[in-house]
Amino acid sequence: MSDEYDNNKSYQAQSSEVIDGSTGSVNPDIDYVRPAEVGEQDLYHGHSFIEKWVFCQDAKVIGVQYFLTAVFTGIVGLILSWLMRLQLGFPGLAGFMTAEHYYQFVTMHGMIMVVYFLTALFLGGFGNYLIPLMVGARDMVFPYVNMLSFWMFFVAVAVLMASFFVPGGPTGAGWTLYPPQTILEGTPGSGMGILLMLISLSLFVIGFTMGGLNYMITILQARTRGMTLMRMPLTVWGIFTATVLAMLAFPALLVSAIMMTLDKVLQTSFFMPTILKAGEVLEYGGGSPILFQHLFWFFGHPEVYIVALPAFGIVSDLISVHARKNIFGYRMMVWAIVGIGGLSFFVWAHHMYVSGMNPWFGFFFATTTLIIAVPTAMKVYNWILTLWRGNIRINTVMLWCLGFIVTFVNGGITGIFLGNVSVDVPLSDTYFVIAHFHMVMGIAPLMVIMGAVYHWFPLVAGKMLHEGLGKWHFWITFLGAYSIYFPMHYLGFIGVPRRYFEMYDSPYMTSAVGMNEFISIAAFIVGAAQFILVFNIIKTLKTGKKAEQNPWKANSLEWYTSTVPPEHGNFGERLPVVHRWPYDFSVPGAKDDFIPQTTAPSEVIHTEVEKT
Amino acid sequence: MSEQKIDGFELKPGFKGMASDTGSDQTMFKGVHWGKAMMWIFLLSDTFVFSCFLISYMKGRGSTIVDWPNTSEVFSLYVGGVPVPLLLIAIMTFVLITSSGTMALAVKYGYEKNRKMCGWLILATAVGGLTFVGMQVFEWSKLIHEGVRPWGNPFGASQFGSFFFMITGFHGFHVSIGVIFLFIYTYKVFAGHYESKKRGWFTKMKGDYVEIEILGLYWHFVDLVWVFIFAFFYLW
Amino acid sequence: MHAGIIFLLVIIGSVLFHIFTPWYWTDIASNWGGMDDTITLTFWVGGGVFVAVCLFMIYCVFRYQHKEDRRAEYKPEDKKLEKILTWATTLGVCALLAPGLIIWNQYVNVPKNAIEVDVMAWQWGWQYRLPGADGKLGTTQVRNIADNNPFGINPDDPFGRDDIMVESDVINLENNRPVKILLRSVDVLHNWYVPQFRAKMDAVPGTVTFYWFEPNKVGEYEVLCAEYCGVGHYAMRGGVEVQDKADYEVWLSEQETFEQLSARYEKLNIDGNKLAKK
Amino acid sequence: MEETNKMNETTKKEEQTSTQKIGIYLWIWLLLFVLSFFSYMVDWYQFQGMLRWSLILFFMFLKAGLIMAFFMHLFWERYALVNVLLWPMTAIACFIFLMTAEFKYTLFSRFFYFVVGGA
Repeated sequence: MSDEYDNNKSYQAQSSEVIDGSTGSVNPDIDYVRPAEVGEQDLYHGHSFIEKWVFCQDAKVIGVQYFLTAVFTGIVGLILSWLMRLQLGFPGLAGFMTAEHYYQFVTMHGMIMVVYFLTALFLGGFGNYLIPLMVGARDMVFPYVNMLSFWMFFVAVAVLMASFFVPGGPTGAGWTLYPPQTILEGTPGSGMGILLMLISLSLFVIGFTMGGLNYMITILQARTRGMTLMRMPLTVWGIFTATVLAMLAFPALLVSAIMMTLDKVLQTSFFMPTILKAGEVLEYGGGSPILFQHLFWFFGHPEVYIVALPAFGIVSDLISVHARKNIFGYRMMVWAIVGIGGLSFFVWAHHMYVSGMNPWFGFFFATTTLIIAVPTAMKVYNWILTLWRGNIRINTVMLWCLGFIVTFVNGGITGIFLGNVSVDVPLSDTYFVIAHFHMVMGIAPLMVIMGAVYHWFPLVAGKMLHEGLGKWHFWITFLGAYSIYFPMHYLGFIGVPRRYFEMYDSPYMTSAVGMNEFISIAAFIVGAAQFILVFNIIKTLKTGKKAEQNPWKANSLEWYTSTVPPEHGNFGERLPVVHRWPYDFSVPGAKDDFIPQTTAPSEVIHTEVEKT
Repeated sequence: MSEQKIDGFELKPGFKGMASDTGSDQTMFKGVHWGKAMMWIFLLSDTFVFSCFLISYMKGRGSTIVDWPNTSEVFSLYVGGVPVPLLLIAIMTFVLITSSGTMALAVKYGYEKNRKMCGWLILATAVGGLTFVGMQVFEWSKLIHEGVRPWGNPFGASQFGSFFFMITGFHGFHVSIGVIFLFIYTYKVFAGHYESKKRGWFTKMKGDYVEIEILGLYWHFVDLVWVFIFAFFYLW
Repeated sequence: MHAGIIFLLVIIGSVLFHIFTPWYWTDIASNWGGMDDTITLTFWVGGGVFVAVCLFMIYCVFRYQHKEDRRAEYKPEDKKLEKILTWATTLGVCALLAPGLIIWNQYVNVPKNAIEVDVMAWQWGWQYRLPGADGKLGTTQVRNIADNNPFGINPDDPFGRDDIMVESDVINLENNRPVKILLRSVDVLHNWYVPQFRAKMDAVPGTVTFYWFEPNKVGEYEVLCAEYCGVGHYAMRGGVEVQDKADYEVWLSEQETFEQLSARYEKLNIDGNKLAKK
Repeated sequence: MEETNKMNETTKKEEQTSTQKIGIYLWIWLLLFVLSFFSYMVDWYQFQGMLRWSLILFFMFLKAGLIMAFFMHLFWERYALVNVLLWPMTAIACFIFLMTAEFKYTLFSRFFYFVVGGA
């Protein structure tokens, strides 16, 4: 096996191109970086325990707070999914499981996982922790607002959890909350439950807006010297674009929540047509249920990418670092992220092909939806081309990344089925849909989250997670999750409709029984396997190996802080100055196989490819 | 908050400048204060909120088979026994534009560090805003008196009341928040907080006259939304 | 090394599962074979891409495992390769999109000779109505619904008098004759779905939606509700019986028209204003 | 030396962007009053149909444009900011366009199926 590649010398390490706006000329000093435009940030350091750990203005602490709260809701969501699978695999085994409860669990599981777990975890958790570190800022630009953002989220979670304990229980309307059934009797939790859900969502949107403004302005206006947009790690690009999407998509959710609250409380008829219920004509008339669906999916589709784009970004970084190779086609990756984000506002009604909307929309939305497949496919190609001719460390982090590629490609391709209007007709509202979105926006982002946890844990806690446990965790999760969702597509082909509490009295569905039992058992195992990580973290914190400053030999700024874990203010006396992109791995001629972003071109001049 | 420094680089105007701004390091919006950038992005998000309201209104009004009330009659006032269409709304519009103008001047004087003028103009803006809210209260009570409710009204489609109260209510809420902040900033300006670099109550950050411009952006946005509501809800 | 092997087994397992799966489509009983064909096409193209991408990944895992003395290649961009991949993907996507759109065009354009079947959904059941001799359905209003007028047909609508009211949750259809399913709901969203027909559409209260198909296999089928509609969703079943022309005609002649139904209720002297459903 | 000159120029430019001559504000202010008066007159004279719609929209966009460009200083801001603010409006435009088609379709089906002799 030859280890020598014919490195094309015409490619240069992406070092400092000097930006001089006035003339555009190249500054003779190759290490030159423009002077600071913005003064030092005024930071408020907490003085008491409460100011340091509870109402803290340090983005890193806020990030951890977001992370832990989101994980808590995630565990609730996980338990709910166990209960659902218990009913589906072994109907009647759990005596307390009525149809009401089942639908409540379905709804809460969906809403928790999409909004309160994944969105909060990626943007609130990883966003807060990584953005300032990766762009070389001392903190978020508005630390106080950032702190409020977390506590708003915390209250939103509290309100959501409170709905489990009100009379009637939480709402059981399905996470899409389609009216009219959402607020009519006949749906569990149509009283207090749905109100609390709507209030909680509104609070979440308000809280997120506060955080989102921080993430956006920090990335746009508070980067360190030399950190151009095209030198940001893809993690930051992913989180940034997702934040933009969230800032523009959550308004639609807020508006639909407000309108539905009014329909519920004041008997307005925004979404409510004339309705005959229990022999009575209700006090509604003239409204349009489809309007809600449009508003909801105008939010809901970007929401999918709010979850997916940070995952895309993070996984790119992880793959690049652990394959010891620059990310292939960085520019393409950035444009793909931005393009996917932009397009996601023009595809929303592909969730509504069979909703009874104007039938001609099908043509428009099928076309726009399939256009998105192109940048998405490009990202996949670039990930595997990054692996190609790399120097791949097969460690836990890389395993999660590989798992992500498999599940994401699988889920992405089933997305082409569902986006292609007439193919969607037989498959919509069946288990195929469930399999698709769990694969693509459940398991795939989860793989990235896990990879990211193993990757950045040494930075956050200063200790290395146990590799062996990590590998067990990965294999059980990956194989288990794959065997849950891969066969589930076939239930969809049979035509088994989703959201069925019980289904086996249909003659052609009997063959599904065995598969459902199998899926349920796999789900129990996969869920339980997640506690390996919890055990690993506890064990590591107690007895784990201490991490070095930069254990993975990565280039991006978060590993070059003054201390590990980083203190408030991140970088000590002087902010780092950036000279290159974060992917200078295995540059020919360089001493090490990585060149940190802070390394000036003159320090690696002997590589000969360093010319400005 | 950060202090702005002259960056020493004259960047090209126009689209070339845009490309160079976007490609440069540190900041994308050159010379734009963090707070101001934040307010712009927030307003963009808020624009989506109001757009969603207005789009829903369009869809709701367009697809009801019951006739929509004639707004020019519903919102008319009787002056000497003669109905004048949309009189109150016209006055409200003028009040809001007036306050928008005083706000624009306040921002100008703020940048010139003219504390007195700035303070008085903000106060005038606040009073204008308060007048607007007061007139809106009058308008609401008049309509409620005439039997218009969120769930129905005597003039036509029940969605009329729903959308009216929701959209003007949400706008009025924005105006009220703005008025509260206008009063706070009146105090801050007159008390000379921006000269003495006094730290804020909550954020513990030093203030600057740029905050007046940020507040101004918000206030003009409120006016801007009203332009659309006036056109789509009252005139359409 | 073992990581690559396990991934390889997963991919091989997926392909084998697809080949040998006992879980697959129910036999199609309508004209929408085109949908199945498009799915099959998408399956082969998509599945091929999936397998190719994964195999390439596995190859990289085997071939480029970490070695201390080795350097990865340094090649940030390959414009030509990226261009080729972009265009190839675009072409592939177009090839998948085109049949989808063609079939959708058929789906939304109902043939002229289709017979209309009015399906009314409520929590939790189905009711059917067919046009009478005039071939037209009468207009309806939810407010008109009463025991003697289960569909809420407008009493002053001349087209409504001869509408045929099916007093059952099973509807009979004539084999090889296109039907236009008109869907209406009196309360929440529902969806009239027969897996064997492939087609479906939501019933939306406050408006009427439609789709069409042509049953082509005699037999009895189960109707499922495919849009979540409250706690009774899973139990909201109905039936379809596809019959040959002769049998269908016999069945049709046994049904009652709206006029006959009204007359029957008048005879029974039941208060016609009382509302029908509980 | 050159550097300092450039600095001075920039300073001047920066100041220009933040404070304008008072005249421009007063003119815009006046224009807003006049335009509002015109759009009120559209209702006063009870113009109907396309004329009404186009007049309303024309005055609305003119007013909105003036407020954004001058009162909110967008006219003097760099294109980087202006672009970031205006491009997302295409999503709204698309939403409006599609919802127009949607409400027409709903209205048509309602008349067709629910109103005797409708559509």
